Amino acid sequence: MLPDLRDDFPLLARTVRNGKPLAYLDSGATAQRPHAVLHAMDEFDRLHNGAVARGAHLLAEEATEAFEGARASVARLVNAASPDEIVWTENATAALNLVANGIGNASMGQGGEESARFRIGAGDSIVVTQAEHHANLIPWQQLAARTGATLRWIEIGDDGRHRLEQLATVIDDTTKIVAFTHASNVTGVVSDVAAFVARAREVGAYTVLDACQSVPHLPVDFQALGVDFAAFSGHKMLGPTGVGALWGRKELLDVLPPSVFGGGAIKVVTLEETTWHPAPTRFEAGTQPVTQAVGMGAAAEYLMALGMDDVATHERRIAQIIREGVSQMPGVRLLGPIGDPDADEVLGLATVVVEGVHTHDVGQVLDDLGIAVRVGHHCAQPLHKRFGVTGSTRASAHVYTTEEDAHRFLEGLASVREFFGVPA
Amino acid sequence: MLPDLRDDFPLLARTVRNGKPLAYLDSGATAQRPHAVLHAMDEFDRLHNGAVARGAHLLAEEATEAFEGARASVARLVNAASPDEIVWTENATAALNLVANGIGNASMGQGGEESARFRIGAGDSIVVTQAEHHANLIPWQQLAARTGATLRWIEIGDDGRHRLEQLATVIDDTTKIVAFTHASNVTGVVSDVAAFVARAREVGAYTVLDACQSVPHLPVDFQALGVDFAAFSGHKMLGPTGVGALWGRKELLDVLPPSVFGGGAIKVVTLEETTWHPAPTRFEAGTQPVTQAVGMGAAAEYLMALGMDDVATHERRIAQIIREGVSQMPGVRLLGPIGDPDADEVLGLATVVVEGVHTHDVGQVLDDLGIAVRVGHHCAQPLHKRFGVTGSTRASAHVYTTEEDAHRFLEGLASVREFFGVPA
Amino acid sequence: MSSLEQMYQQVIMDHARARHGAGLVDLDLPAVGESHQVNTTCGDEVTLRVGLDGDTVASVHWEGQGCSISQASISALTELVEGHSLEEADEVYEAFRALMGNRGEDLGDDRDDMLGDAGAFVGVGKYPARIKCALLGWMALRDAVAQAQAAGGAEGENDG
Amino acid sequence: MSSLEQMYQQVIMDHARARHGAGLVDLDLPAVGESHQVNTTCGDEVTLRVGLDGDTVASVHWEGQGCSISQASISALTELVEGHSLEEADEVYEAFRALMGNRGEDLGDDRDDMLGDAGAFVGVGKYPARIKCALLGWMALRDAVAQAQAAGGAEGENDG
Ligand SMILES: Cc1ncc(COP(=O)(O)O)c(C=O)c1O
Ligand SMILES: Cc1ncc(COP(=O)(O)O)c(C=O)c1O
Repeated sequence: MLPDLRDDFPLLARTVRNGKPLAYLDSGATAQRPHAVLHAMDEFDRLHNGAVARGAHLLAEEATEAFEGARASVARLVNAASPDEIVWTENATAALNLVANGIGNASMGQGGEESARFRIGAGDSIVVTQAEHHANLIPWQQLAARTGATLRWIEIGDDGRHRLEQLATVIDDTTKIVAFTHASNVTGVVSDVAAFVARAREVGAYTVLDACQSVPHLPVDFQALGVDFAAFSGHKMLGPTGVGALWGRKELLDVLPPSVFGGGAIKVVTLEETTWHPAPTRFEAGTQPVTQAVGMGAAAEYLMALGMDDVATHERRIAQIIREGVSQMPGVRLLGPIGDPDADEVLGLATVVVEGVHTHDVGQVLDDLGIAVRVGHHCAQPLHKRFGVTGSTRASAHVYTTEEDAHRFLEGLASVREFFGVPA
Repeated sequence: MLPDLRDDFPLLARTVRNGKPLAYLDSGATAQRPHAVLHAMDEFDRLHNGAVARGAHLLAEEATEAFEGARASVARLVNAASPDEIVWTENATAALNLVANGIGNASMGQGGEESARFRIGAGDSIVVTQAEHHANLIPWQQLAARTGATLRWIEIGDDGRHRLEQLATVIDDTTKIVAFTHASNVTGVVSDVAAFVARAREVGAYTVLDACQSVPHLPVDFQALGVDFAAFSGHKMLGPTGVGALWGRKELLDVLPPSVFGGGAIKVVTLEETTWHPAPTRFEAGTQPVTQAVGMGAAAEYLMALGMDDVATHERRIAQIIREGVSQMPGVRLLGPIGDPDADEVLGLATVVVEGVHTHDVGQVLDDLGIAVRVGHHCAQPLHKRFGVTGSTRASAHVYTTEEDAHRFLEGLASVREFFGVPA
Repeated sequence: MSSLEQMYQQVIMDHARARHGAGLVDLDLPAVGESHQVNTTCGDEVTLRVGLDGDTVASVHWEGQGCSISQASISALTELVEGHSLEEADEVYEAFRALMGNRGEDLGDDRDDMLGDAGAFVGVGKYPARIKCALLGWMALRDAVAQAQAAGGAEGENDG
Repeated sequence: MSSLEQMYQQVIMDHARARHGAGLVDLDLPAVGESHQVNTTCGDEVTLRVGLDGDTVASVHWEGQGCSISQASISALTELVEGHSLEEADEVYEAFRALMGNRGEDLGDDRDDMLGDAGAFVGVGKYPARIKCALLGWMALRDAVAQAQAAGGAEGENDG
């Protein structure tokens, strides 16, 4: 059980719209940051800021130590085999692009024989799912277009779950990459990673996991999951914006060609050619988001101190309240599993469509009550199309979300149709 | 004239190595941040953090306003025609890669006819200079390798200046891109941008300016300079790590294909295809470094309040002290112009080679005296090769650098050869 | 009246339901133009067809889906510009934009009268994220007029 | 003694000048290996050639350029391992690594004696950025030994 953590999060103390207390239910988009994270970054900037791995002076040493210490913290949170398996990126989107563009470059011959294992082309296929966030869809679309490979997808059933029976047919011997989300940012459904990995291994495809919504909310062990690459963001796991991470098996990262080039990533540079470092350095060209990495490290430590099992239990309880509440509300449709006994499988969020009221209008009424939710397609247009809607309203929780927040959301939502005079 | 600004920068108050006051002369690598910048970021995180351009709630509105306001501040600093000409990136390296990878994608047909103006291939040439930082060299090397174009370069004279007479021959009708630095991070020499631009225009080549070292230190007006694209970083201009910017002419940015794909950058997504937004949105996939953009905006405001003319004058004075001092020191070689009367042309830095003492050892002795400098090749290996050295020691100034810092550096440097027992 | 009530005034709710001009029809007019606009944050869209008769906006029809603000705004603009000159339509557009930028205050001059029902959108100006919704139809109108002028270009020039 | 003086002890300064083993020579030994290592932050490099005679490090020669710490360290290691068994060389390497990780303190056990002149590098442990300099030669040695063993593999296996 988590204690009430609101006091750890300065932003939650503020009021909105004529002094109303804030019920922040937009953590799925971006989370708030605890004092511990803000303090770690501020302290770094005030005392230890220097060029990482590049100076001979004390500040450079201290900055390097903080930066690499943060990498070790994040590695521990996701059980990487070593900190070197963690590559800092701008965000999860950049991490996923790093893999897709690296494979694209390998397919053009970059990295030579060493990187040949990543080559794909005409006749090959890349498999995604209908539930993907655009960040784990468009890079693969583009890679397919660039290499001549075919993009295929696993469909989503009415309950929001992957149609796992399609794994056996959609993934076949032509499949080189299977990219799928660990947990949907719309339905909250947690994927059956083992089923994906087992099938991908049968055909020798690499697996790329979008772990944006899992790492902040569930115990995650990438080694145990058995995937090859995984991406996640600082700002969703109580860390800052401006930083994310790619995890990958070291032996794969070491031979994946880079796609962003600059200082620090290369061993020797002449005007004619260049040789790369091993990972993670080969991917960390230019001045890294150092302060932000320190913040993400502090967030990892904060979450580990809470215990990810307790985090998951807490958010599951919030999810139950919200999901049960909305499923009993007339004129409100919940996207994803309804009244599921096996609530383990769903994140602490609920995404709904209110009959007769546009999601913008829903969000506006809730906002006026001090309840912050997300409206729109949540960067998952194919999934919305699958459900036959253009947009929806999402309430999503985090460690600081209280039962009161959940109840305020339910009350607010119940008032929406009346406000717009939609007949019951 | 700038007042003494040290009190604005909390880090400068700390002591190093047994209580010695800090002389921070590594600003060319990364600068320190004023209270104004730290405060802007902290306030954002504590009060206004929300998903930019994606929520219907008050926090999302406030965050969007802060984020776009920062864009306008940065646009003003460099005189962009509109804030839409500023694209946020992770750092300057990412900004330069954005242009190179976009041109690479256009060359493969992405963006169709609209982007055809950027296509390059066999028979075409890309021109850089021997003074480039790896960040403005390797992306072009890779683009050349990818497209079959040829990479050429303008050489550097003994005085560290570009051999401008080569512009007429090295840049010719085959040249599609001319990428060059505005100011060298090694010699401090400010390039003759007008000469480059005039020649590039004659042959119809695009110009890409590495403005990393100019924007933080000199008045810069991209429209007046007449270049097509320019890149710079937050952390060198008193802003945070984790953010940089690409400036480009709007009509070019609007048709340059993106190379990082994800949420927010696209108009319509189906599982089959995607249409892009105009700039800057098309390049800003995924959650942006929002807090860091706010910090970079605050840094731009801080610099504008000081006045960039005064900033340049201040740093020129520091440069004069250091450069004159080292040029009179026995056994010390200054890379770049020596005792130049026209000091306008040189940044506030001095890069030296101490005869008989390795740069690591130089840096260590200075560090022990509380003087922080940069040692190594400063990510400019070709230029070091040009000067026949593998490394050098750089002291670089910023708005907070005092004459005392400069004198401490000179005294420290003078003691180095003695410490290592190198005969005078 | 709360800010929320100011935004969703009865006039707006009525327009959102009435949807004047809704339904695309074939237009038998010298210059016809059509525009499709999407608000990408929410997926709202409108297809708007305009028919010009010389300098007069002879007909406006549209099809679309979106929030009450966007739908009501298209409905209100249809009423406002149909039968009026292009110049008047431009003036109304400028006034409407000014209202959106006025952070929830009336303009306080004769433009308020010019706006008619569209003046009821004053409350939207307090919510920056919603201004795009209110402007969606106007973007479509201006683009469609440009298309119509291009299509009817030959005659237009002769007239001039 | 300041930290700086602790780092640049006279022994180190002497080794930096003396450079034992400097200069590559052709080796007429059953198993010869060579390794080139670069410290990429500064461009320092070393090419080190090792000759094995059975389990004995019969000869170490090198060419390189770098800071006083890296040069002195290669010189010291040459003296330490030449004529000793591979097993002893490994032990010395492990002790040296332990010393580097000890933040400026002696190890306080019999490994200090084993390190001989290399014990003078104790002060480097206080400067994380310089540990790489001190280890550059050791990396080259270990790689060169591996190469030599691979090259002389056939005999090696028969001997075993
Ligand atoms: C001239 C120059 N160009 C490019 C860069 C790269 O900037 P960043 O590391 O912020 O991407 C630097 C800084 O290291 C620089 O000095
Ligand atoms: C499932 C999922 N994948 C990817 C992303 C993209 O993350 P970011 O915007 O931090 O790059 C998000 C967040 O928006 C997400 O929810």
